[in-house]
Amino acid sequence: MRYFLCCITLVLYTAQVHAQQPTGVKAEDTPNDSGGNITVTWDYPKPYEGVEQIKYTIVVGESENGPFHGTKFSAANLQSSDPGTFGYGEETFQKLFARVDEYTDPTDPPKRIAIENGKTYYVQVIAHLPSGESFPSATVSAEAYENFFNRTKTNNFVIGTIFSLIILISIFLAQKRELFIRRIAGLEALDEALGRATEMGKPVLFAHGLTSMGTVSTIAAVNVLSRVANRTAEFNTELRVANNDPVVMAVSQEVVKESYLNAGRPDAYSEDSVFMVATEQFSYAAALDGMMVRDRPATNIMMGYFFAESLLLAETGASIGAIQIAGTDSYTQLPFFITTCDYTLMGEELYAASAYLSREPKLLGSLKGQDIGKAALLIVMILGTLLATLGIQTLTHIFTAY
Amino acid sequence: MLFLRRTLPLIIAFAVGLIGILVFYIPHSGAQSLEYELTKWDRIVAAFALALGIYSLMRLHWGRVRRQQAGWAYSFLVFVGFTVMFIFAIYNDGHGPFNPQVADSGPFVWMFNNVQVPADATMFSILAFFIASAAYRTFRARTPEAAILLVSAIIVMIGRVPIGGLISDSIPELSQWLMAVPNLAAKRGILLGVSLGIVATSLRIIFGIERSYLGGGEE
Amino acid sequence: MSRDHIIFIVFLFIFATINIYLFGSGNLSADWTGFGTFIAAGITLSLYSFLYKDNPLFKFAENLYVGVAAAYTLNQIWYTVLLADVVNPLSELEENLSNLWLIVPTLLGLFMLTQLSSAKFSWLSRIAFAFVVGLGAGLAIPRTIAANVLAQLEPTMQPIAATWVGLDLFIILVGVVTVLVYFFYSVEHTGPVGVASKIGIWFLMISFGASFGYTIMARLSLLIGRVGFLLEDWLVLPLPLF
Amino acid sequence: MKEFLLNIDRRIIFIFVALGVIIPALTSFNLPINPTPNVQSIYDTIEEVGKENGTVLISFDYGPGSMPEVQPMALSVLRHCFKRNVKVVGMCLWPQGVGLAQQAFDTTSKELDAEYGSDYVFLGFKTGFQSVVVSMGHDFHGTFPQDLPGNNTTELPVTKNIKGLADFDYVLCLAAGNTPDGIWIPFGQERYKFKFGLGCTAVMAPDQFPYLQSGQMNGMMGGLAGAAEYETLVQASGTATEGMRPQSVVHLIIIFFIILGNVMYFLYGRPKGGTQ
Repeated sequence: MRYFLCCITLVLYTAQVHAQQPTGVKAEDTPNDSGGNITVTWDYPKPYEGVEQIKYTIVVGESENGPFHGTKFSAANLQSSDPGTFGYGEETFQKLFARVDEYTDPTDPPKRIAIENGKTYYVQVIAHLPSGESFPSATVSAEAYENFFNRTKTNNFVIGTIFSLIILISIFLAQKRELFIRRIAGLEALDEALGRATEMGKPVLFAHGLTSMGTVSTIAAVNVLSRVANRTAEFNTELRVANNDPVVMAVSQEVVKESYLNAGRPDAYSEDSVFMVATEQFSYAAALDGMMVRDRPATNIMMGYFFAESLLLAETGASIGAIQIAGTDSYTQLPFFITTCDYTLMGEELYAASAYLSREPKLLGSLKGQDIGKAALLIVMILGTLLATLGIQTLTHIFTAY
Repeated sequence: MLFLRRTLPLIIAFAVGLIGILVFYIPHSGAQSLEYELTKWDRIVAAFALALGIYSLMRLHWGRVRRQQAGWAYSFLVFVGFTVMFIFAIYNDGHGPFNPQVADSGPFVWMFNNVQVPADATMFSILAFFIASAAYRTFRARTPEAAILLVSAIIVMIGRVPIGGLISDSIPELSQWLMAVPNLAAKRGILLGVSLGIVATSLRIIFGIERSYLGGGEE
Repeated sequence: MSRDHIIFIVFLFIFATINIYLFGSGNLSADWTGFGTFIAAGITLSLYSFLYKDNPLFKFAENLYVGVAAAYTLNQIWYTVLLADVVNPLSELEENLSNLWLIVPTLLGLFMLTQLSSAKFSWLSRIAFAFVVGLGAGLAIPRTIAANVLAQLEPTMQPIAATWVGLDLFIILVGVVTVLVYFFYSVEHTGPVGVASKIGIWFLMISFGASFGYTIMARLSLLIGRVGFLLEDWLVLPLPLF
Repeated sequence: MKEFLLNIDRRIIFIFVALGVIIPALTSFNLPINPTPNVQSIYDTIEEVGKENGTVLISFDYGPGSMPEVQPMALSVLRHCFKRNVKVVGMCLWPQGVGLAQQAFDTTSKELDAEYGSDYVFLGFKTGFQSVVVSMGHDFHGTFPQDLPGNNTTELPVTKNIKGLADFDYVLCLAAGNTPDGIWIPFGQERYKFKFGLGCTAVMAPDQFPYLQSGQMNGMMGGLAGAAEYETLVQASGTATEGMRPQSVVHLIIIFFIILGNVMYFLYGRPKGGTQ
């Protein structure tokens, strides 16, 4: 009888040991990094009371039989907390993982030794119960090495590549044939405003933004200017172009001159109609305001990238009763233009107008390519939300930044 | 010569651009060191670029002084400000230009605190007045769209300051909702569009389709 | 003498009187600190004279500031970048020969400065610009996709439920989609597309309204900051008075 | 009357604004300031970092042009950090930020006896925006070999154990431009996933909401109101809290003008010139 009891205790004890010992332990190189790091994974123990109180430590040794040294890692986490590495499978809720990049050699003083690439390390996971007992797992081995591709960025890579191809192909196609761009309401408003200046026999004022010639906004503004100059040449209306950057002024002079030539009225162009106002922000605004009050242009056109001076310009323009058309990709200034101008080209519309007017393949193709990109995003978002609402998160997971 | 002037820059832009993209996906330490080294170079070149900006500003004003254009005296003032500050910068509160900067005392800091700070801080505050005047004279609900804009602006303006909460608890809540739902949606839409635009422009630069940054036209 | 001249002289007179009082009464100390406050107040008021009209006093302060600010930036470039990262490491070559690599970016930087030189050398600047712009473009592409596209898509594609939170998510989805439709140039804005783009405009307008309100708030805050300086630091008023 | 209202000189309106700011600044009436969740979460994060004795990186990316809005945030955050023994590393992506950051460090360190080197370090300015952030991620000591006064960062107690951006417990950007959404998030947070908070001008604030919802940013203080909320949380009333009185009054004045202007617009139609 005593023998029997003893046996039962023994069996129970081993069962207990098995229950507490970390199982399913695996160690392997941490993926998606430059090496020097090992990921250890093991099973989340079968649920019982106090399971959350188990603490784990990981020990590392250079030979299978030890000695093993302690490591420092932040708390063991469920794999589901790192879907970029472990995915979204059911099993990620039943596995724990920790990453180890160094161990402590218990010399005096203790030395921290980094995990080296290409060297085999032996790893044990030790479970510590609240009672103070510890249960080491079986020993497993792993080697850290450098990775050549970050798999968590796969979606980024694929999307980037596809979108790049779309843009490049669209630009290529734009050189071969005409691509359709919808009419841009702002340009019609522009024509109307120019027409009104002609009726009233008053000048048209075109004010550039503050950025230099290299920026997209200024290039777009110059393209719009060329259209404006074409019209004013045709209608025989006086055009004045205000600048604050000498390079932009030189380019604008060329553009206006060419437009007047094309319209067959080179005589009507005078160099002085494209002029420098001031270089400093507020001086520019103040001088232009003064000019507006004196000359009372019938139409004000403000194109390009504006800063805080937008308000000073547009306010004065509105107070002299001019028709105002603005276009800017400076989103902080847009509200001021919208409330003070008769028509405003908002953000990308300025680029679109520029592409529409210049017919330059690189601009048109790029615009078209971006349109395709936007359409794709639209479809993904609608479909993704629909699926997510039905409980299928796949699409959402594909389009997540890890 | 044409190779050096035109082709070489395009090759360089293509090469570093492609490296810049690829190292993002390659965790190998070789690629990462390359990224570190290139960004280190870029930081130093960027310092020269900033200096170039200052140089060209000074050159512009110098041209006005030399040609005695209208208002050249103001351009001269730019030089006065620059020279005084520059001398203090070299003086470095007695330590000279080859020791670390003294950032908490000396004439340079005095100039910053008493000339640059009040001037810069005042400049944009002037707009407060013009906004009030524009509010009265020109911020008009010319279209239904502009009306929505103004209403949303008014709600946000009351809701974001303590007085909104005094009038009614629901005003700050409504203003917070406007910011965190419809405003967020529109800003995200804009952001997505702009991001695609940034990617497209960057690609055009890397593939040599966009060359305006090189200046001097197409040659 | 025009009205503007009289106003100008009266303004100067008042400003001088106040300062004489402030220094005399010891409210402003007769040292560099007090003198600094006096200068700062002078500059602040000169700039505010723009409210009356654009005038030489305003232009004086504005242009002086432009020069000072340029030299300030130059100072920062020299001490923390050029001196610390280029000159010092290159002068310590014996200790660390790998610093020799720094010659490459330094040369690139010097190339950049040729942009404003004669046409003979200015092409060198193109190499430097190609490096900076090319690298910037390359670094930007994957990171923009990650941080501004993917990271923005994922929170948009969330399950919609019949709760307030779910409703908000739905509104956000509608907003994002319709705003994108508004900035879509390959289809005419008629029919359903027209309706969607119209809704998109409403969203844009609410958001522009929010920006508008916040911008007004910002400008007013700056004014409050300056008025605080004038009242407390310059006039040394014990605030609040009442 | 109609003519008078339509042709009112803008300088009369200017006087209204000036009085709207000056009178409330001279008087004292209390307005309740209720911290919004976005500001609260920055406060909470710094509290948490304080419990772990952690390190915060603060990037001062603003200039004097937005000082009245952002400087109070810098002061309150630094006070909060020094009170909770949070170590602070300061840096600037904008050159003009150096002088203002220095001022903020000087003021708060004197108040709370924070010691340079062991409680805080100021690195100064580096050119290159995104390149600074990318290289800081790889090698902090390589990017900033020395702090502003010229000490080696490998030797200063605050910075000696920081290898890269990932070692900061919190990154807080105080900004007046596009450095948070244009630089810190895509070039830093995207990769190292550090907690990121923002204090910014009111102009920028509405643009940040997409990042708040996506979790790329864990908190935001927007404009003077945001600064006042933080001052309330750290229980140190400062210029921002004081500023809320004039701010409230002028907002009402501006709203009144907008409504009056629009009423007249609908009554009398658009101006046909003549006003100035």
